[in-house]
Amino acid sequence: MRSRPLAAAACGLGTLLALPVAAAAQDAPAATTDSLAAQVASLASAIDTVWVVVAACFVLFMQAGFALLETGLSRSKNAGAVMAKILINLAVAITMFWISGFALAFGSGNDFIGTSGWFFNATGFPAAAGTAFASASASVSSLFIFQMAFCAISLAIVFGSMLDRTKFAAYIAFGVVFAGVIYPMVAHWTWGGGWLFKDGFLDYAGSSIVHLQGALGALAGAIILGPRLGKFRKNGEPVPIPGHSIPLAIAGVLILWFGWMGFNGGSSLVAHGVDFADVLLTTNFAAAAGVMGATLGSLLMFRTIDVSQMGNGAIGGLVAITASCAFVDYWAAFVVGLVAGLLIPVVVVFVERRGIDDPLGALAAHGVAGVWGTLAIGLFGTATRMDPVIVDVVGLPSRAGLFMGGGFSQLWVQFYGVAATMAFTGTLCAVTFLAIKHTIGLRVSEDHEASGLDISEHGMFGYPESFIEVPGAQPTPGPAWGGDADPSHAMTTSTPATAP
Amino acid sequence: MRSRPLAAAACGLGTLLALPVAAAAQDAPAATTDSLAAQVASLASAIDTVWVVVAACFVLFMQAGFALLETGLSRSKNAGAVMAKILINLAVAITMFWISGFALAFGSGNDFIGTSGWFFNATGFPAAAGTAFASASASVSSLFIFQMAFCAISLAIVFGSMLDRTKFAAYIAFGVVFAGVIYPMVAHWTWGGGWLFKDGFLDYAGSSIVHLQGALGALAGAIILGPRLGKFRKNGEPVPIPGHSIPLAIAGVLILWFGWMGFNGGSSLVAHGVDFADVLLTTNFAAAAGVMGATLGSLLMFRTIDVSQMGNGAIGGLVAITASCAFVDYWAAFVVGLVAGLLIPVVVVFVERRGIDDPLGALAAHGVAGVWGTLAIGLFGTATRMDPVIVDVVGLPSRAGLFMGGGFSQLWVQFYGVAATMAFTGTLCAVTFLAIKHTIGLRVSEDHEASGLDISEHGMFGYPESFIEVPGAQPTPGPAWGGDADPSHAMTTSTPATAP
Amino acid sequence: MRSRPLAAAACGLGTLLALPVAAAAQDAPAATTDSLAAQVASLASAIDTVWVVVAACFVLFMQAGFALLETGLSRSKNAGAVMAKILINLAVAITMFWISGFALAFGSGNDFIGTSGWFFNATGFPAAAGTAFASASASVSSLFIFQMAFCAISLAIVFGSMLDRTKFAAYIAFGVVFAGVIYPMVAHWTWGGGWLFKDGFLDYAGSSIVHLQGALGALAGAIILGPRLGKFRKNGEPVPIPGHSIPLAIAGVLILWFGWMGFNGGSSLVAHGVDFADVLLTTNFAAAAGVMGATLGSLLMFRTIDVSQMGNGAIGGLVAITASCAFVDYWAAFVVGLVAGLLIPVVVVFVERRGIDDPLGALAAHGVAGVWGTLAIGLFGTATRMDPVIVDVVGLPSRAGLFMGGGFSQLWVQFYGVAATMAFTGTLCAVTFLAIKHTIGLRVSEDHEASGLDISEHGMFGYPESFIEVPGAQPTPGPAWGGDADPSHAMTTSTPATAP
Amino acid sequence: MKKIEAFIRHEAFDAIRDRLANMGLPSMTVSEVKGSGRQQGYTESYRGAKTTIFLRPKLKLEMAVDDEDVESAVATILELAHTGEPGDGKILIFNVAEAVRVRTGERGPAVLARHEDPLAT
Amino acid sequence: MKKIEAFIRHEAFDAIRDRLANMGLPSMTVSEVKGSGRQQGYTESYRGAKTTIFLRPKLKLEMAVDDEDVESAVATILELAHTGEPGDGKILIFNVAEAVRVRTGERGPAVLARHEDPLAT
Amino acid sequence: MKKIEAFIRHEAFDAIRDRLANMGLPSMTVSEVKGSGRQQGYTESYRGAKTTIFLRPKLKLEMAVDDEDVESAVATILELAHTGEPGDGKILIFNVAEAVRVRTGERGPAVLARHEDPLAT
Ligand SMILES: Nc1ncnc2c1ncn2[C@@H]1O[C@H](COP(=O)(O)OP(=O)(O)O)[C@@H](O)[C@H]1O
Ligand SMILES: Nc1ncnc2c1ncn2[C@@H]1O[C@H](COP(=O)(O)OP(=O)(O)O)[C@@H](O)[C@H]1O
Ligand SMILES: Nc1ncnc2c1ncn2[C@@H]1O[C@H](COP(=O)(O)OP(=O)(O)O)[C@@H](O)[C@H]1O
Repeated sequence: MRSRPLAAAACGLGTLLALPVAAAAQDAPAATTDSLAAQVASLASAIDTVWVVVAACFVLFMQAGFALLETGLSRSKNAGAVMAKILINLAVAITMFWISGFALAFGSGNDFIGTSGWFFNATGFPAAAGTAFASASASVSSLFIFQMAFCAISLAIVFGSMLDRTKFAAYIAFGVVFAGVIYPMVAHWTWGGGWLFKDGFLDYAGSSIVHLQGALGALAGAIILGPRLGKFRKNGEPVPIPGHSIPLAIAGVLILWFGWMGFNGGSSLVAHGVDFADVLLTTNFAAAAGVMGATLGSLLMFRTIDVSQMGNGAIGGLVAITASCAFVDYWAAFVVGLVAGLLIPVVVVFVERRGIDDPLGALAAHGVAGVWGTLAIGLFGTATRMDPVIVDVVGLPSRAGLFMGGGFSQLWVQFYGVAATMAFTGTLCAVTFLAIKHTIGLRVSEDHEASGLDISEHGMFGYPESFIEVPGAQPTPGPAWGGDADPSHAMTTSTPATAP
Repeated sequence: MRSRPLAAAACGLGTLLALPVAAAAQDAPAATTDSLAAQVASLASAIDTVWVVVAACFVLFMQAGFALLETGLSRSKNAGAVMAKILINLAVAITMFWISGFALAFGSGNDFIGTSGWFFNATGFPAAAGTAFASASASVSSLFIFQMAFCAISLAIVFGSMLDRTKFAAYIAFGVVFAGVIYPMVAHWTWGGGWLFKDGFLDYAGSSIVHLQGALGALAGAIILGPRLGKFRKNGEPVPIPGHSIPLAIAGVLILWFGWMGFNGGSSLVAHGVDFADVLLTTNFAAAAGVMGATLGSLLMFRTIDVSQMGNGAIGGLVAITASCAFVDYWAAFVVGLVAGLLIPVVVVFVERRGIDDPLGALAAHGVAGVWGTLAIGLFGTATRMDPVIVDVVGLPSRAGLFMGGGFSQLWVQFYGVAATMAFTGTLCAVTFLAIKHTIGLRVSEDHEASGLDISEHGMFGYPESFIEVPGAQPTPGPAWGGDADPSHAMTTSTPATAP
Repeated sequence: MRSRPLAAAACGLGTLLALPVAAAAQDAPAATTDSLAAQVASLASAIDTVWVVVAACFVLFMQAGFALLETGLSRSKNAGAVMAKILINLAVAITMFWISGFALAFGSGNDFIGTSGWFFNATGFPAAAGTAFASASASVSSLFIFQMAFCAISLAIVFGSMLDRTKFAAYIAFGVVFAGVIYPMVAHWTWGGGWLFKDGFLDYAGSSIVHLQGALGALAGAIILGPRLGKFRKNGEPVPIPGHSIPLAIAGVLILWFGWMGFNGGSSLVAHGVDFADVLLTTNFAAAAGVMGATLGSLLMFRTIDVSQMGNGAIGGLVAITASCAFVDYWAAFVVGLVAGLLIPVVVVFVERRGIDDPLGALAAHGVAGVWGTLAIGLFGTATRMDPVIVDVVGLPSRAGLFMGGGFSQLWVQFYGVAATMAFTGTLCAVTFLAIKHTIGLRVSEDHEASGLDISEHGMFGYPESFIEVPGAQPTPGPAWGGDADPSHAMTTSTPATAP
Repeated sequence: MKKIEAFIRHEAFDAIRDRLANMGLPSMTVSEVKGSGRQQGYTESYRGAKTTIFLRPKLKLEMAVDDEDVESAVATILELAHTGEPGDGKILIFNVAEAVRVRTGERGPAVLARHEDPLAT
Repeated sequence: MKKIEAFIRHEAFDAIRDRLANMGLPSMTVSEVKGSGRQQGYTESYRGAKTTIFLRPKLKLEMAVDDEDVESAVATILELAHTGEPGDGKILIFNVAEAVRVRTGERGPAVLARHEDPLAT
Repeated sequence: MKKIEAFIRHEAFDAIRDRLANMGLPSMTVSEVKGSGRQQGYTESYRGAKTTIFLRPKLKLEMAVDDEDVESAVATILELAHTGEPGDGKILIFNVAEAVRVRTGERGPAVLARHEDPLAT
């Protein structure tokens, strides 16, 4: 051991893992094709796992994006409460996905629901024990992390339309139901091999499964909560409440954009034997087009280039391409994103006209863009790109989108898939929010809302120095600001006063 | 299907990709060396692709770094406009690199320009179809993403010196030309196998191709725009306009530092058969030395430890090592970074003395550091590290840097490579900006500048609560702040008043 | 060359690396099992390296997390100084780990200290030259980067308790000693194959090696510095000094959470032949439980849901599971995190009652949670998970945690490992800080503290517009805000005035 | 000429400003201040450390008016700022020795006269 | 009725407020201002460009009191705001023509009278 | 003794402060206020929802001066704050009943006297 401390380091750090490949390469008497084949399969699994894990981390990081986006678009008296919400929601989503979510979504069961594998009991997953899955693709643990991060994203979307007025306890209660039951069931229908999967419904990375579901929760929540105090004038005219920090909000959008590379890119779940990187092209083209679409739309509708709408345009483009990124050509991806971007300001205004107060624009960016993106497969999907799933996996005859000469069949499946999701998730979310409203309460009191959630729910402002006295917050100019450059602290020379 | 829902999940999510490797390992009658060799090649490609994709994502994330750095160093009345700029520039860069950039840079053509592969038409790339490239290395899609992210970075650098006074429309117009034409042409000269490549010019990850080009745009723009109102006193003395948030600016620097791991690290374009991670050592040593150099330089020149200069020091060190990270030893990397850091305050002062107003310090951190880093290969490059390119790929005789006993030959190539880039890019950028100035206009009106770009170009401040009334922005202290702990909301106990 | 520009691009960018695998797959006369075995080993190394490098980048990115967390929890008059501290500390840590840290920690030597490999001289590492290490696992460069990032994290933790009052020069002086000597020695004991390693002490990713060491520095520093002016009333009662930005602080926590995926996940140091992703489940479960624990603890102790405590809960859960993530079951991970979260408010109050001023709560989140997490292996470790290290690598008999029926033996080792770390690191840090105090000085003058470190040490505020006049900072409303929509700039229509 | 200084709640301002502008008195200046008074303090808590804060955000409204407009302005403020809860604030009235309009250099009561300025409504 | 305006250092405020509240004079308004005076300016530096700043953060304390309380309030402020260094500030006293309590509509000196209000201490 | 209150544009302040300091009147206090007046409002827009804002950022300059300095100070402000556009602001002048220097406890006009203080220029 003395002479090989680095290897020891590896061991100490890394539970010293059998290293069959390396061993074979060195001291095995002779490499046989069989032993090599086993090693190659192990490496294939490793590379898939690395990609899925990295992608999962990117998706997890999107929580920081949502945190900044939402805090930026809330008022500064509620800025801390948003961060508390993100933390507790992430905690609840992780816990519930472990307890029941993964089992309901990916456990074996029937066409509607999985029924095995509670508490991520891997023995509950026959597939996981199957050699094909275990040796050929990413490890089940990595898949769990990836799916867990998706579930947490869907939950994070919900509360974007509920900022500035929701009770802390409601986040927990809703999160338990949504992440533990609602989201996984719909995920099972498609990604868990359920009825939509068998019908050939396509949603590559979750335009409808992740984003539309989140937006439906947001819609139900925003309606049941009602608008923020002062959001509408007596005549119903909306009052601008523009949040407190566009820089933080758009930094959030850029983090989301980055995270989406894992969101869409990682949804291949494999890294070898397929050009998994290609979906990042469609993803970026749609995001770029979304920004352009929202810029143009904002200019036409509002006669101003609304920065928050530009950010929503990026998100809208990304949401829209999420379902279709693997199924459409580059130009179509650009169109999908552009339309999503153009829709953003239209939907934002429409929603506000209906008296619904959605501070984030989640209904436009995640809801309508999610629907549009899911349907877009039925319009722009190409047979070349769809066949590997529709034909080879599901076993249906080849199809293409309407505009690609494929008729209405795929569009119809996409349509009723979306409709079923809207009916199911919308109803359950509304019921859940109503139940919360009539038990622990959904909305803070008017006093608390006026005071801000930070001080009323958390005892302290998110920007304390703005609102309360903080000892020493105001720099008291003593000689340090003036001319007494103290020669004794060489490294910390204060600026000499120049006053004559 | 019933019994294997997880596998189904993989399918549903992932377009169910043929999985040749795994299949071979399980049920193939017998693995032959030929089938294994094919699988190994496929895995080699996969691992290269994973690394390039991850690196590309890191580089894409650098946009968030620039966004925060630039917004932090602009005044708060313009903070939202900076974010709008980042979004639209990223959208334009992605779109133009797709339309023409990749073709001009990497399409086949002549020594000066590529002429095939518009709209990323992969059949336009003979090389992509070649077996060596396709099977041995990262997928062409992943290379596109990586290069696209580089192009977007170069464009982002341009506007750092143009903050606080540039028209929104000008970002679009310049972006179209720069990302669609200027940047890719210079990239072609070296990375596209053009004339500089054949001369043995070395720029590993783009000190001159990415950073210097961006800085040349910044220089042209800053000169043609002129300084911000109030930047210089009548006697020419500069007035400090220190931006509005050092925390955001330095958070941006740290994001850039992180992203640079992908920038330099991913520029290997392969992950197997080579110690691609080694460039991350030189990269980090130079960044660390850059911070130290700028700290020292700032202390010596300004008698104060200017935080923004420290951040610029990190960037300067990173920019300088970008060209040379694969060609110099660790100690030399440290020297390269240290010199870059020391240069920062000198150049910042020099630029300001010339009456050029560069709020970000882009001319120092990306321009001069980029030149220095490119030349440094000619000083510190070692034959051991350069031979794999100079000898094995380009086919020239072995060389080394001046201080490594190699004479002036490499330094000379580096010099005229930089000079050509400066002449070409500087001229074209200046022409483009002048054209914009005399058509749609480059600079906002004085009124708009005084009002701030946020309200004048975007109708709303980036920090609305700071400048306008936002309904409910001021927390109105009702009983929620006082003693009425409402016992009904258990989770949301407000803090009890202690007033007697 | 003409017809293959893309390949050329790869070359130009990437030092054109021998590509043995690909070559073999194409034009080798016939693939032999031997050549294939070599290729497979090379791929195995590549995939491990990719994972370790990506994980190292994530860990490096945690610096941005600490930067935001610390600046958010300091007062705005010191916000810029925090960023300067992060930059200089990162620079010092990288430099010192290169000079001496890696050699002391991982060089060959004795049970207490490594003595070879100064300046990362790879020939100083026999192990690195050994075929097993070199061919089977990640490249030594990638391991260096990973370990370097760890060292920088440990140093970053130190100053969290020293915010708002420490001299800039002290960061450098302490950093040199800590990153260059103290941290690596303790790392050597376990990860470098030293005496603790041989005793079977387990610390997977550094609960005690990284976090506890940092916290011990923080403790020594906070005691020797004394509390901030105004932190305690004359009667010893603490005064709340809640920092200036909870949004930035919690954004920092979310970045740390993300980075921890690399911190714990990458500590496998291999990606193939082992389910390295599994530790991310325990890691996330503990983090989620940490948030819940701190939320509950804060509610019980303070009757308010303190957002900063929730963030500390996440960190505490992550710190605690860092040692044990590979050795405990999922439920146990949840318990470990929950307890860590519950401990946070208790420890925070305890520390404050002792008159110690720890603005960040580092003593709770990194110190106590680090101790708890390290001991938890002795309570919850399972033989199945521990055997691969304890039995296969260290060569000791199988063991399990106390609650898993394994008796006290592992708990005892964990205990004296922690105790030794506390004694050694605590003492050396205290000596170092005392030495600094009595030479260059540790704390700024009262005047400087009252003025804020930004203006006194850096000549400029971190939020300049808040405290000093910045030319043009106040938007001066001219016609741009009013009715003069200038029809000439189509893209930049200002909002038309509606005043009648 | 008199100057009215009113310390009021934020919520009251919009209505006051509108009504006064309609009365031809759009000219005024407001600033953010913190007030202490009969209104109860509130408690903040950070990591268990508690502090009672007596200062609360208020608006200070300053308007110089001609003598004849004082009572109507005060009545308007009184009406619209009144909630009946502690914290409603106070109105102080001062004599103005002289008033000057910077734009024109005019002096005296004319400077403060009511004006039906369409722009200002 | 008089109004006291005091321009003081931030550090002095807490003690002044406490003492005055104990004297039955808790009602006051403070605002953040920047002052120029005999106190020396300071120099900021950004990338080598230097500027001397003459304005320094101060607190402005405004309190309207009954005539009989003026001297004791001024004495309190004088005692507690005094450091002897330049920058201690100034106190100005004005006549108040009228005072109104918004909550009740009361007018005159009663509005400003000392009160032993437990809530306000 | 008089107190001058001037509501002016931000841009005007630096020149005014310099000139007054040169005249031996460096002592003053400024604060950020929002003003409503004859100057036109502006429209903000967020996601299509529009609001017209009547308040605009202004500086409030307060300086207590000895009677003999009032006119020269007012003239200086008038000259340098004047642009001729609406929004130039107003100057109000009040009688000061008493003035106290906190540093010394001095009272009366001496406290406000002009002084050629080198430090303050
Ligand atoms: N005497 C005073 N001097 C200055 N400001 C005062 C005075 N009295 C009240 N205020 C201001 O009015 C606000 C409300 O006063 P408060 O005493 O709560 O109202 P009320 O008179 O109805 O009890 C205070 O916060 C303070 O800003
Ligand atoms: N004549 C004045 N008018 C208005 N404010 C003043 C006046 N004199 C002093 N101040 C305020 O008091 C603060 C301290 O004044 P300074 O002149 O430094 O004190 P001193 O009178 O002790 O020399 C100034 O920053 C300013 O805010
Ligand atoms: N009567 C007043 N009382 C208080 N502040 C006033 C008054 N008149 C003007 N102001 C202040 O002066 C600023 C400019 O006033 P404005 O009416 O636009 O100028 P003008 O008198 O030249 O028309 C206003 O924004 C406000 O802050």
